[in-house]
Amino acid sequence: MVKVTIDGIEIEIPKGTTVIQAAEQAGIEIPRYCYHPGLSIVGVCRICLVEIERMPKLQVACYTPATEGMVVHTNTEQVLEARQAVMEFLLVNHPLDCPVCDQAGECWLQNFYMQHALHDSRMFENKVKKSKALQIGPNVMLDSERCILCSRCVRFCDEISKSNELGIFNRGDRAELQPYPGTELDNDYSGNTIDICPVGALTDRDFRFRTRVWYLSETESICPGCSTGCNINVHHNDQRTYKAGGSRVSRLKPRYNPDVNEWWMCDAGRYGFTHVDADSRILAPTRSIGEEQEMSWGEAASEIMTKLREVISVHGKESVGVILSPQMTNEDLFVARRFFRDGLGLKHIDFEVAPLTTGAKDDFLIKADKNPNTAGARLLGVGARQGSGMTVAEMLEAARKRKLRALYICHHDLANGFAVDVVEEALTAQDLVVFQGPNTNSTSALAHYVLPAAAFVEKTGSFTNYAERVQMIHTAVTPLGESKADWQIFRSLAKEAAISVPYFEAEDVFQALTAEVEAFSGLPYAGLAGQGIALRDGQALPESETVVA
Amino acid sequence: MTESIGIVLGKLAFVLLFVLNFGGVLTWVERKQSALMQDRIGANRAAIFGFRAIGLFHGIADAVKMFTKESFRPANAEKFIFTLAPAISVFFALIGFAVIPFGDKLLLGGTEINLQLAPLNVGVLYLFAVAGMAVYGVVLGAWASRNNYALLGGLRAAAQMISYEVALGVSIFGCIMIYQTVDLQEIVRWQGGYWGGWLPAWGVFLQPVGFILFLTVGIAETKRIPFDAPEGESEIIGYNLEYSGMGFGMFLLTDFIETVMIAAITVTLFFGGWQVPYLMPDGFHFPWGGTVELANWAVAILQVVSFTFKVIFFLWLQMTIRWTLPRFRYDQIMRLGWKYLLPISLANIVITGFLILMLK
Amino acid sequence: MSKVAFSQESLSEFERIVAQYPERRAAMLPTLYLAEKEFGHISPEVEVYVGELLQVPAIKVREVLTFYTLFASKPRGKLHFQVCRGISCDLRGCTKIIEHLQEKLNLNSEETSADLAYTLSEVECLGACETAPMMQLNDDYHGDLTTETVDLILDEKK
Amino acid sequence: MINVHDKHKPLTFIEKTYLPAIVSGVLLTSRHFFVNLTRHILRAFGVKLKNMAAVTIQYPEFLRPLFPRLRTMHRLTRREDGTPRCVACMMCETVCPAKCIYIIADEKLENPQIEKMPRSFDIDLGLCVFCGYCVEACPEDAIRMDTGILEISNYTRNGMILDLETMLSLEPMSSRYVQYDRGGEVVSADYIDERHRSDA
Repeated sequence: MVKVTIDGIEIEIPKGTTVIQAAEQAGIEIPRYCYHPGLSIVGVCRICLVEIERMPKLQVACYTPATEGMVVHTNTEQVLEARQAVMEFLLVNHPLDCPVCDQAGECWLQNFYMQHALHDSRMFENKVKKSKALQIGPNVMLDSERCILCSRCVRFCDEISKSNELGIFNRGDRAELQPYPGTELDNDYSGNTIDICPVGALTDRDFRFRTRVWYLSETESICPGCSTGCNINVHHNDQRTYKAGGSRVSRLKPRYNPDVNEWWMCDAGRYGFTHVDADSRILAPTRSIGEEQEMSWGEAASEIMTKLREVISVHGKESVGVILSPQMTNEDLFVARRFFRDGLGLKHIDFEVAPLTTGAKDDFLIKADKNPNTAGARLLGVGARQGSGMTVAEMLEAARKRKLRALYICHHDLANGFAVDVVEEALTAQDLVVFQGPNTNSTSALAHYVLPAAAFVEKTGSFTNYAERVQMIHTAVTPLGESKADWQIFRSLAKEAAISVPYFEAEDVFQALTAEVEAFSGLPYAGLAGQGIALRDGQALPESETVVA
Repeated sequence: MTESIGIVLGKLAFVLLFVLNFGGVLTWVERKQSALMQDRIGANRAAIFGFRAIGLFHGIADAVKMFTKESFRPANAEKFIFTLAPAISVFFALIGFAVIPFGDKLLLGGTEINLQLAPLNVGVLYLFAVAGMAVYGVVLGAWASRNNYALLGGLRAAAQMISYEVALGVSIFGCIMIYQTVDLQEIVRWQGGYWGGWLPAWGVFLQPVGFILFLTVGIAETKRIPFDAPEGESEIIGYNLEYSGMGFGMFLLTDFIETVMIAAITVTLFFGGWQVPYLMPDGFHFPWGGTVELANWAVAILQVVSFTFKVIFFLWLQMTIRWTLPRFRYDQIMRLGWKYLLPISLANIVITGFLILMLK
Repeated sequence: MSKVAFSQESLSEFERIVAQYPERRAAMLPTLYLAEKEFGHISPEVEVYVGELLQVPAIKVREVLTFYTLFASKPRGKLHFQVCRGISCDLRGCTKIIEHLQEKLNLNSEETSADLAYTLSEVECLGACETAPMMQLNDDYHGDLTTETVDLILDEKK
Repeated sequence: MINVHDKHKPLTFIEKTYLPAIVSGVLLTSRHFFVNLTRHILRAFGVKLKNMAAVTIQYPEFLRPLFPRLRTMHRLTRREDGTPRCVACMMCETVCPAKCIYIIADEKLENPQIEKMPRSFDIDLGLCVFCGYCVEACPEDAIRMDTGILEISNYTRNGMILDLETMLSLEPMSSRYVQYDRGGEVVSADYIDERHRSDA
């Protein structure tokens, strides 16, 4: 440990810490462009110059290790002058096309200019023209004129994605960021280069011109794209709903969590939110026996329960299969368990559907299991492997033979896990098929009743990731149409069946869950927000336990 | 019964035409006079075949609009009273004219016609009674609307009109003490005399304070600016809030009829009514000695014309005041009525009585 | 992309160079010199090959290559005329020399003849002002040029 | 030090009767009435008078000249090639206190130097407060409020919405605005003379 003094604040830091990190711990922000905590240090942007006593010149805070007794000043006249000079150089050839730049509003060139520079341009020369609006990958647009050559993206491609697509070629004012000729920036994590770009050089093709960033609100959430459970912020547009064709969720951004995804997320997760505002969303409870007809929740609940009770009374409890989904939150699954298993006394409950094609995976963030809550479902014991009932495959087989008469399917498109004709034969042989989920799919097309469930951005709850870390999602936008969170749907069905589900908020469910389920016992609800809580110190589940076909 | 039904109907028609035409024309006068006072032109757009008639058609356009407009009634309104209230209002404003003399006697084919619709020997009391009823239309209309704002307006109207009713009565006691009669025709005839042989013995010279008090109170009774707290159409909203179409039109008309009424009473009590200076029943007898012989019918016509012009002058004066002064605040109205007008009226009676005793 | 490779001789030279540096990638510049000498210019294939030799991604080779202006990334003629246009040479009439060469070689500045015989380029001061006007022909300096001496050199080298 | 004087002096008894004030007020207004009445009558008989009887301008027939800074209906300016100058940066939309501007952006693929343009640009004049902040905020001089159009009315709420094409088609109407030369002299205002003919 070494003691350093930064702007009069004395702090003790481990040896080898750089000045910029030490300042951060002391609560002092030093401006930076090239420095990123997740990347190697290069010290090329020179904006982080600070004055260190007994050193003849200003030093870069990002590359200077803090040493015992060091006294640093980040706010002297000399430092401010140096920052202004650096800003002036950075802006020499910057096109200042902020009005059309998507980065405007979250641009560090703008921010530091407002904070530190505020000078008038002294340049009369024409600005150097470089390529603009260049599509360098499926997700990324490059504007070389705006680039300040901080090389964050280059280092990201070298060090994090290890795919080496980007380089800085030529020198002087002709130096230009380009992908290697003949390649494009198409690695699985390319979207992160947009996040780390401090200026508007790299912008998002998907987000391009949809709205302006200052119209967006931010809600903490968890990526539902795979079992990693990357921490994300949902950026949603509440104020100007007419923008971007009325889509409410504008983009997802990774949220720092040192134990899960650090600063990153994969492109599949980043752009995997389109289903939230898709046309395929189910808007109201629908009866699709004969002619399709929308109904109220009250009608739907009483009709479904009447039919379900009929099936149970004629054919017995063994004749009903419930297929839950690892896309549902712990709360949803717990209420489902309470309703179907404890309340109705059903035996055949499962959630795992092995996909026909194995999901892509790598050894960084992408997991083959594309569900966010497989571990949670398992811990809650709602699977056939944990209970004694039939697996989904067995249920479909039994359904085909009409041993099962009613199926309650949540979220799953069964065609992803089974041959189409198997599913069709099984479902058409049923007396009652209820589908519950946010979007229509080939399974919902065969259901007698379709119930709209809220999408992940529309509800509050918790997911348990592959390493059994419980993390929270929050309601970012109000549920579309009549849709409700899954547990609320189960609650209204339970009310019809006179089964007590005395929960009003997701928090109530979670409290009951921690009281009843051994694995979750003692989890504080308040502690889940932010980084989440690991159930058993981040040990991953053995791969063999997850069903990946 | 000295007059035939025909003659009574004739007089009735004359009085109604007189009053209603004045009421109608006042809507035009109000627009044009205010415009002239404010260096404007005033309403001049309504035209028939491109002929604009300096804006006179606006009154017709108003009438057409009010008759054809939906007469809206709020769902909770007291249906019967709500419909009746404007009629009450306009009715009591109109019947006051029954006792106003607009001329002396006209000899027509041997019949002596009293140019007064109802020769009532308690004319002044009748006027008080009628004026006292006028507030009912306003208050009933406001209450029947079942609208809090309208009701508040109605309450302001009731408070104002009842307060000023007292001062109204007291302010003319002085006149009556001098005239020694409450028959309006007699009052007018009393004013036919001359002081010092040349100054007409009009009430205004005998009772200047009484005249100012009466005019003030009279204007207050019409509920027009500066005493329009009950209506306050521009901002505070009044008793006629829920009225539209002709219901509203009748309230509007009431104000104008009352204006004519006040003008007529003022003329009758203080300006010699139909009297023309130096005009005797047989012609002019000037104080400097000249005489002009006139037939009885000519005298009658001169008297009616004289009365009309005096009324017109007071209409003009009321209009001028209405477009000159801003509105009094409610508390100012009350203070003025109770703390100034009433005591001064009472003092006026005492002083008048004292003077009468002294001069006898 | 045709596979390129160093000759045995160059390869041993490369091994000798790499051995001088603590890190393989530090030998980038000498290796690029070597490659330029061997292949005439550094084509994309050569970039990849050099990257393989130094165990770095080809893009890193390209970054270095484009940073230095004197590496040839395009084919260059057998005779490379680099006429100095520094201030001394300019005063002493390098413009005439350049025009003469352009005429003689039938080339514009910064062009290479189609048969890869000549390349003509104008360069900044080569540091031989005492012999201005001068030029560099491949690795040799020629000073005190006149159109006649240029013709002589040309004849000699043909 | 500030000297505070009580402006509300107590009224004298005569003043409290309001009569002197009422009389002087009535005299003032009556004088206007009679003077104007006389002038009107004289004019009706064709007598030319130096002073007008009324200051009224007969509005639809005669228009008042507008002052150069007056903000009227919005328009969008064009580039030399006729495309909108607007780059859909949404500054006006952001600054608008009435939230009456609705912009949806689009890519301007044919010109990467401009990159962005509005796909739709609507202003709801029913909400607009004519503050002119949009003009102030525009970095491209794309929106201006100099059309001289004041008569903005419609039978429907939707009719109050200005769209991109309409605003691009509007032209500045300089003739309705007073023009000054550098010395501040009025050099052009086509409507000022007509005002003198306006007396009806």
